[in-house]
Amino acid sequence: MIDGLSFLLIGAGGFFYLAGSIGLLRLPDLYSRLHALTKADNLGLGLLVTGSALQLPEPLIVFKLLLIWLAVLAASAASAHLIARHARRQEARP
Amino acid sequence: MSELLIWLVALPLAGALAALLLPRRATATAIATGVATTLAAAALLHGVATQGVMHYAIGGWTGGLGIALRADGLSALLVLMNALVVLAASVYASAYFRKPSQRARFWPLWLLLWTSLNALLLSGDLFNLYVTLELVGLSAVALASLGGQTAAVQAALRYLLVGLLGSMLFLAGVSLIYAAYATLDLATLARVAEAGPILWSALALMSAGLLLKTALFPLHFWLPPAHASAPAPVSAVLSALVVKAAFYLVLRLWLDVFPDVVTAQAAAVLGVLGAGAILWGSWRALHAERLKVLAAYSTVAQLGYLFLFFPLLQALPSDASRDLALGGLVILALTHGLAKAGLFLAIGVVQQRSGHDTIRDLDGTAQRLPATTFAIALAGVALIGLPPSGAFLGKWQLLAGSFAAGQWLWILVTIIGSLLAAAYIFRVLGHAFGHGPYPNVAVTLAREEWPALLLTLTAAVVLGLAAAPVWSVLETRL
Amino acid sequence: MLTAHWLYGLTGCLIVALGLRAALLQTSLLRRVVAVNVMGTGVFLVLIAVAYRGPEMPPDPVPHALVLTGIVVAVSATALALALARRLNAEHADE
Amino acid sequence: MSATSLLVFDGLLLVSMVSLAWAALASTDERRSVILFMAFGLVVALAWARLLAPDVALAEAAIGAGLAGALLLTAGREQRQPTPVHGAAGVHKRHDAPLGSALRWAVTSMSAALGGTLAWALAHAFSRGPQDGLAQAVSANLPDSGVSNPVTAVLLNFRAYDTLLELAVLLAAVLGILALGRERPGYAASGPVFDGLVRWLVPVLILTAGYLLWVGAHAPGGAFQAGATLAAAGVVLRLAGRRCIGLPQGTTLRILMSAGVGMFLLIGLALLGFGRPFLGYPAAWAGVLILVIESAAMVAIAVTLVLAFLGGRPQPIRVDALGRAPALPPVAAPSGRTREAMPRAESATAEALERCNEEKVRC
Repeated sequence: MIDGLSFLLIGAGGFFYLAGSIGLLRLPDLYSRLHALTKADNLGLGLLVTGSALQLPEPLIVFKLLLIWLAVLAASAASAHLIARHARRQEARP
Repeated sequence: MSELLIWLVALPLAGALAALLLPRRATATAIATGVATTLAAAALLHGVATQGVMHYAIGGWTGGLGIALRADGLSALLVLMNALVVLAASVYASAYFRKPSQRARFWPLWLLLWTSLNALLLSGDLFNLYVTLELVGLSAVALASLGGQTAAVQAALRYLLVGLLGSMLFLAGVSLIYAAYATLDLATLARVAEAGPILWSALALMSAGLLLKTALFPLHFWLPPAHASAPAPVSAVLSALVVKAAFYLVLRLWLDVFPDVVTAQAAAVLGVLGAGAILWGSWRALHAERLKVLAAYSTVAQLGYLFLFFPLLQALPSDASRDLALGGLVILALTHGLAKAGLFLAIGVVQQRSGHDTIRDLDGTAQRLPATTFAIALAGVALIGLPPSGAFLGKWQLLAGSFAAGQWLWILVTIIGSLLAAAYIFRVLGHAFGHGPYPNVAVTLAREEWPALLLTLTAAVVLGLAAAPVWSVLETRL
Repeated sequence: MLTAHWLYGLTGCLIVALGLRAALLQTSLLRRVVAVNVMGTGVFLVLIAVAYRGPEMPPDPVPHALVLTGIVVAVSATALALALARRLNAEHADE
Repeated sequence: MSATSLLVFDGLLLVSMVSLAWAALASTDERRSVILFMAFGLVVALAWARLLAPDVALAEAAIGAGLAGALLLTAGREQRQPTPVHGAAGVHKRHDAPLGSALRWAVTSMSAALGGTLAWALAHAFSRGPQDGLAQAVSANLPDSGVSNPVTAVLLNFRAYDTLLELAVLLAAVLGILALGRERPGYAASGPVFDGLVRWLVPVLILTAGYLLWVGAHAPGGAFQAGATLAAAGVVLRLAGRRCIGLPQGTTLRILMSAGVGMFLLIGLALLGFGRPFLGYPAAWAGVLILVIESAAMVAIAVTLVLAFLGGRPQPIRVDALGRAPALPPVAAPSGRTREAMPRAESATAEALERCNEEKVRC
């Protein structure tokens, strides 16, 4: 039961990563690429973390995984913001 | 007694920290450190001469787990030469760098370089040698760029990249050795080493890296700009000691650690490259426009002589004739170290006093700076290899060894090289003794002129006349 | 599973060759520094592969320590190289 | 994990490693090449973890990919500033003309020969069967080393002399950098989002550094990883546009820079004075002595790496004339809260950071 659930979650996470990567490669401009990347990766990582958390014996390691997810969320949000802002400014002065 | 080994590293390192933390007293600290380290170096040579090879296991860890320091006759002689050269150059540097800010930047790096040279000469561990090589490289680069002119910074940058490449190749060889023998200790390796693909490749990689660092022709391209554009005391140490440190390591690996791995063909390659270095370096020195460039190319040539000994040592049976040849090699290296350091210091005096070092415009130098011109002449005696210099004995052994081994090519190269050296030295002296409108004086600037004079005097006279102990000290081998 | 150290070790050799080639051929300083760093990583890969003893045995810690030292040395050299380059740049800008 | 899936993982890792290395080296755009190099570093860190070398993985991620990448990126950014035609690219070759194809071939085949030689010899070494290495000697002497992480034992006890010289290498590099000129101009102040992240990240980084230092005695971590993390905090602050990042001036700075080498030397020579070998710690004291050395080394490494990132002598910030600072801004609160949890070495840095935050407000 638990194995099946975590299999599903990890599989879904993998799917989001794949979608994000395809989006990064295929989408036309920087903003939609950023969108694809951060959205898909954050969700994908969340699913992966939840899926692997179900397999772990110790709550401490689960906590560590959660921390990793939070750190990645914060970092990717901030860096996406920086990249987008930089791109906007570049556009402003052609 | 064996604690001397660690003191020879710890003293200059402590001096470097003290000079860094007390910038106002940096010069005094450095000179005091210099005297103490020189005394330790002399004690080391005395100890090795009387008691044989010295060992020191750092941290008390033995059996390859820790790092061992070792000193035999060869390393003790080179440590002492380092000490004499650095001490003399320090006295000169205390007058050369005039601004307090320059001194504050110079002394810590200078003592770090000395630390690294001693650490390299005394190390008995392959990976530790890699670290010391990097320390030598980085502190030498930082010192070479101290002048701050574009040419110096550019040359230092190239020097750094070449050095890095060299140490990476060396480290690749070290990894191979660890993969096969699971030890880094040189003494253990010397016992277990067997000729085969692993050690051939490892030795080839390590030697390639070291030859790059010691600037053997045709890998010498980085040396002349770096040595010619550094501040004078730094040039002296770079040319006299730093390239020789890498050379020492080649010698150590080929002769003592992996003697059975080395083949006659490999040694012949080194000999041919050495011959190329002698001819090309001397030729370029003859055509140099500036004194410092001349001295730098002369270093390329003089290193060539040292490599001529490799095919001889390989060919000669290991008996007295081989020991004689090895002694000749060492005494040639010592003479060159002292003479070249003295030459660069003397050039520094000329450069600072006349504002340039263009050979064509040196007329009158002998009148204005007689002691310095005399030092240049003495260095010339040593570089050409005239008696009674140490180089004469060294070249004599080179010729004798070539006769004994039947390798005639080296004799021809040595003769041509010496003639070219005579030509480039007399070209300089010819200009320097030309008349200019200056009054006659003797020593004009004590602190600046004496170091060069003493170094070259040692090289050209003392070492040649008192060379016998060198051979007896060299008998203590790892 | 003793194939892992073969795989990683030989890849290390390949990376050494790639880095060396680029270090000799590159004309831009920055990429030359990158190339030397890549070459160094190749050497480190060889060392770590040598240390690996399969999934059951603990690896040999000595090469790990050597690589740690090597990484720090490499970053020091990189920093010095970039500072020298910056000085050159500044001088060109002043002209 | 089964053997096959591990092999698939190995294959993916190796292919991405080689292709990233190739892409980083072949790219004609400097910035792209640096970014690819950083990605390469991260994949390499994975490889270290895969080969059971977590200490190295941490160091690679923090130093190899992180700080080296930051250094290279900043350098690349400067070289993009309007410089004359014979600018940075002219350092080695006066013109960027493609090299002769003959030379290209010669260099390529030489590198291939060298790599081939290395591989050939390595294959010979591997086929001799697994060597015992020094692993046994290390584990036999581990109880006397004062720590239980074998890598830390090698770095700070058995081969401590290497580490001492390595710290000297760092010192030489930073002295060379300081001699070359002043720090590079700071960055423009960043927007609220990045600033928000920084406020949150810097205390976490400092805390992480303390943790890594402490944990290094028995688990992956240690002075180098901790120092690099601490330096990362300084670099992040700098990137966020703050002029003041907790670095002291003058003598204090020089003391911090030389703290690692100094502490090592002091302890080594003191032991010599007590009749022990140089750096031969008595077993009972080894743990404490190693922690003391590591704390000093961490500070020195962090300061050195930050100075390397600044690229020159830090310039004084002229705000002291204003007298006492106003009340602590909310920025400093997190680092204040974490301070109890931190080992001694960090509290000084955290204090410096707080002072800085105060100054930031006044700036």
